[in-house]
Amino acid sequence: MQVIRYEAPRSVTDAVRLMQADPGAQILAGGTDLLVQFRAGLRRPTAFIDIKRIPELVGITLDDGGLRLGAATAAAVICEHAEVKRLWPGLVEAVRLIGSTQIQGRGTVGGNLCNASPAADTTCALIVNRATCAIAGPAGERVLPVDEFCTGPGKTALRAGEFLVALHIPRPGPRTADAYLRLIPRSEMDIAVVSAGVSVTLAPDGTCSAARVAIGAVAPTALLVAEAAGALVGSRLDETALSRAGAAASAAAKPIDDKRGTVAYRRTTAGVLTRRAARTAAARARGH
Amino acid sequence: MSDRTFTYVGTRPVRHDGMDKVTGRANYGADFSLPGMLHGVVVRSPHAHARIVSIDTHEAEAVPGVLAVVTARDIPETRAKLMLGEGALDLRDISENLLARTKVLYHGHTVAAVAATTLDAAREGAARVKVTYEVLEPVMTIEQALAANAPILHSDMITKGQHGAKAPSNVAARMELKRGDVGNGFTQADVVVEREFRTPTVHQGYIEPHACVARWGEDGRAFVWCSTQGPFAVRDQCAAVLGMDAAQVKVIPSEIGGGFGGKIVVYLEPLAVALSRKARRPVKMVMGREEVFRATGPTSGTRIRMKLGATRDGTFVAADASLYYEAGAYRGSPAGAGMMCLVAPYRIPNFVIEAFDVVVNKPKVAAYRAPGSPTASFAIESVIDELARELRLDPIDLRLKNAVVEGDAAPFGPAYGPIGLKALLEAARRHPHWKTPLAANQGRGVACGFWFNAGMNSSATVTLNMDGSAAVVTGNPDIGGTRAAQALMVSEELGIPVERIRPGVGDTDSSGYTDVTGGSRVCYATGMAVIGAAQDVREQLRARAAKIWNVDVASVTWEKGHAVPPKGAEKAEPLSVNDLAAKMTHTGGPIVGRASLYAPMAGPGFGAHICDLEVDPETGRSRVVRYTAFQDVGKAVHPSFVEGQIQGGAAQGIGWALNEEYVFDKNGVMENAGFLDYRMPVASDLPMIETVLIEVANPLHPYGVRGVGEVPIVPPLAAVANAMRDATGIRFTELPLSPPRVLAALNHEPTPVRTSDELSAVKADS
Amino acid sequence: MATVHLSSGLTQFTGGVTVIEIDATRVSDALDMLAARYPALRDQLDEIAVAVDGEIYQQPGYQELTSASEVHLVPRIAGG
Amino acid sequence: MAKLHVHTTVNGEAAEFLCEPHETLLAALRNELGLTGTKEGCATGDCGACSILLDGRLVPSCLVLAAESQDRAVTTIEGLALGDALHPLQRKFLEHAALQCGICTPGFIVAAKALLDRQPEPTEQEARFWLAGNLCRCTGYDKIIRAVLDTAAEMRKTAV
Repeated sequence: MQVIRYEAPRSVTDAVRLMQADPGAQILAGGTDLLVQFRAGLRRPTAFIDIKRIPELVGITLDDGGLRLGAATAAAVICEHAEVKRLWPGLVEAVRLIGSTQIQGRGTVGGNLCNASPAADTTCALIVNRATCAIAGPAGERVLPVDEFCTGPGKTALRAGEFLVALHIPRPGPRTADAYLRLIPRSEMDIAVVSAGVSVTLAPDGTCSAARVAIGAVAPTALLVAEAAGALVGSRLDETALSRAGAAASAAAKPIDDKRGTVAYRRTTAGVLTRRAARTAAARARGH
Repeated sequence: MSDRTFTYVGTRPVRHDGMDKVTGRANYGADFSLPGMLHGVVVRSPHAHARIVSIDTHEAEAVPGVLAVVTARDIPETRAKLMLGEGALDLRDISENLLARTKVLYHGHTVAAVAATTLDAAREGAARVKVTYEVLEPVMTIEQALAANAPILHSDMITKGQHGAKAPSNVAARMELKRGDVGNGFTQADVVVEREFRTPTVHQGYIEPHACVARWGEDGRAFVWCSTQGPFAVRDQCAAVLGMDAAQVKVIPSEIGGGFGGKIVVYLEPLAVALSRKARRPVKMVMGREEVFRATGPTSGTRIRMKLGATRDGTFVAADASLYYEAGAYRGSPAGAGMMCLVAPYRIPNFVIEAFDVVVNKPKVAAYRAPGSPTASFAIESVIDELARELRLDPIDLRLKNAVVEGDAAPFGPAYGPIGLKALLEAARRHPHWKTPLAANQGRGVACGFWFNAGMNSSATVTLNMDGSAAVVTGNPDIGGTRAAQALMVSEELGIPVERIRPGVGDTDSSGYTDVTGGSRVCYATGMAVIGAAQDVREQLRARAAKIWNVDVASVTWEKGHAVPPKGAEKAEPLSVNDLAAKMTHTGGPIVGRASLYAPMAGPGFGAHICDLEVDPETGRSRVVRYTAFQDVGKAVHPSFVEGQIQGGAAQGIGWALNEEYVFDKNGVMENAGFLDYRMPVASDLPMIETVLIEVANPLHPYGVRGVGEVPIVPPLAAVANAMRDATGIRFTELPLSPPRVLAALNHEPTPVRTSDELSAVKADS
Repeated sequence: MATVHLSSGLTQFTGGVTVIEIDATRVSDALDMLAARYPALRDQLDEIAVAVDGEIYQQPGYQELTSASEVHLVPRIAGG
Repeated sequence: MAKLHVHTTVNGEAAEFLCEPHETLLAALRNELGLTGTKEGCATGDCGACSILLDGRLVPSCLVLAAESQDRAVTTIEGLALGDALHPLQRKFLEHAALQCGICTPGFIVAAKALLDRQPEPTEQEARFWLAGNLCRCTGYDKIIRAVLDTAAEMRKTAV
């Protein structure tokens, strides 16, 4: 029987050393994916490297530079942060959807990203908010835009020995707001069948000057849909523009049939959710 | 009976076992351990249908810590039948379902079991059991099973009930019910609706996985601690399968974390005993959730063709139906029950109903709450809803017009006694829910349901203590508050305050034979045994009082918990239970009342549910926004738990209707074997579920108890589907009504969403 | 003579006879006589329940019958 | 396979146990410490039966490694009642008959406590969504939600 170790390093350096020393070692953050996959025999780590005792890995700092989320910060902690909720309501909507209240107490944004599920709830919200990933590894730290982090189902841009340290999100400019929606059969507890994140910025006259649209669970990775954003920019975010954005999202979707949904269903609803998320983001931006 | 006034029955005391359950002290199947205990795990088939070429256990036995491996070679081969409460069970099927001998018949079918000093070692051992299979084509649907050149699951299975059947078939049995002249009946019909319905395989979904500990002793005796609906059923199945004398097996039931019919079958217990016998150590076995989905339960997937004809005024004149129920790997689906339940709520002069029990490469179905009835009800209640629309009649009025009453013949022959169907339909029609206007994108549906309610074998003992308190023991594990109900019955008979009664669940040594906690039978059949045992105590108390007063026992009466002396008896004051209990040892010794009985079926239970559904026309998602359940419960002994049974049954039915289903890949492997993707309703999916209890006393029970647990899962499937029809204008004939299915239908047939005005228009007509 | 009603599923084994008068004092005897009269029926009788004057018994063997008894043979039911 | 020696606090008392590095906290609580009130329903974090509080935060103990509880505070269902005095939630669950088989009850009560600790005045919808991670197959949730809301109301009264 394979022997498994548990390590709880106190610093990034120690964690890097441990990861280097044992190629079979895996990072343990919230464990809500890793431990499930471990018990199902899908992952066979030789060591669990628990990063939750490393100060830089947990906690939220918010300053003029923007938001820094320690990669191992529990979802529930983020949802309880009033200022984060005010500035990034869409991001918090996404974080709040990571599993049940219990899972929220364990699951982390970093882990949600690193699990690289095409249906991960936070990915779309991070992408539309131009988040960047701070990565530590044998070669030191490097920074990567979040839309380049996931490379396929269960695959990330992390190299051997590397792990995610933190996520940075720039402060939203004036009249900018985001929104996130996901579609599940039940009211809770499901994996997204389709999801959509939208961020819009309004010019003083109320026309949309910038927008980002990302959809999830409709391709191997979350998709940043420029065409959908294009349909919004320059418009007053009226129903016609929202519908065009929705249509663009549906067109961009490349979903598959699986136990959670059909191709046709995902394509249609990707448009519906994009339209609805954009409508909410617009209302929020106007409110700001 | 119904006019009897009760002192304790009908009140809502805190359940006696409640304290242990809210503090975490109550012990369930997996909570029990023994010193030196081994951990057992099961080796399961990776194929849905395959011939077993060979099983090599040497490598497994060599794993450090592994002390025993068992396969079918370790249990005797048999063809005998075992009589259990609910009927003859084919022991060979039970035995081969426990340990596949020559063929595996579903993905997850047990081929071996391994016991080791640690769980990790046992898993390692299981992984090293080498099984060679000759893979066969899986038969996953009724169509595939019936196909001309279908692979045959059982080479010796000849269709029962099919005169002259000789060739092996996947159809285990054909049954038929007929009345009147169907052909002629349909000629009288002004409106005929015919549809074909499909429902998927669904699971009981109890939260506690199967678990047990077994200890085999050198004296040949075995002890089994387990979570089960029937300790005697476990004892008798273990003994029969392992070729032991029932007296050599003692089963001690733990608290049980839900069953709904799924914890009547044995899966682990005989394996644990066999492993313990081989390893000479106690063995604990606990299933994982995935195993529970892959290898236990579920209930039948079905295909039902339903044709119903009515005259212009809404009188049903003829029905014609074919029911196909999947049995899973071994014969024994509830097709026969479905056939008998289908038209049970209605007077129909002419009908013919045929039912087929079909084997497929899925787990052998287990009982699930009113087995066979919910899917049958889905079919006929949907068709009745269509008839109501074609006839422009209020759906409740249409049902009332055809509802059976006392004296009407049930479709299976005998005439009904007192029943509450009309009363509860009238209550539904009067209820504000039926009148409340609907918002846009909302729809309202109603449906009825029927279930028999079982009787069978029960025993109870009531032991009086010196201080006048008492204990009552039965052999029924308490799933939903039956101990509280039994205590109430003892209080009612003896006048002892309910908190001074200690109700208990006995093991197979300490309680008389009692059939399973199932079939809605406990409060009715076991309740009668409890009442009988309490009355036995009362008679003994009268005799003791007579002795004390030195009078003839016949002259002693019993009033309000006191023995009352005959007029003019000298210095004789009424004696309370306490007085008499205190004198027990002087007047003849301990007082123990006992009763054992076989009860006929409790008599019909009927219910009707009203469901309001709101549909998102752009995503196909729907939400139950209001739900009301009406049921004839006979007599509610502890109303809170009666309501709880109805609310829980309704919730299970709603899950069945909206999102629950087994999803199989092309190889017959279940793809959603977990609570994440097998979507049972969560708290945020449901509204409060209002219950309306109708009490039409059951003449077979001294208090009028009818049994309540199963009826409530029958109406929801159609109630939800009818609400969906009302909201979307689309008749769905296949479950579940999951968002993709609903949206696809909405987009293919762009029927405008019906508004509430149109609904009230229909109401105005009637 | 007790009156035994066969469900239509069983009548194929009695040449279409649906109602049979049987002179028996308990269910088990009635079933034996039935099987004797219609041998093809015997195999069908091991998994049935019996309704005697409206009360359904899963294990009816020694249930008493009177000359006025109405007996219905029905499939056996399992509960959850 | 060297076992780990873990020092932690369980229900206010110092506790220590030996565990495998990959052993879950759920397994350690049940098997090493004998606290079987915390149940396993799925082992994948989808049923809530194993709910506990870890440093006051509601978590599924099936997805926490036992070793992670080093120097942390664990609260289980066994830690809610104070001697004979039941926690108000426990009392209300009994009064409202908010349990049938009872296997999910400890998880519900622990999860509901976490809710009331943060939100003393939950609406029905808040309570339903907070408890959506706790599966119950017996009750249809009706009486459970009523018990939780009634507890909140009573605690607010007594708090005043």
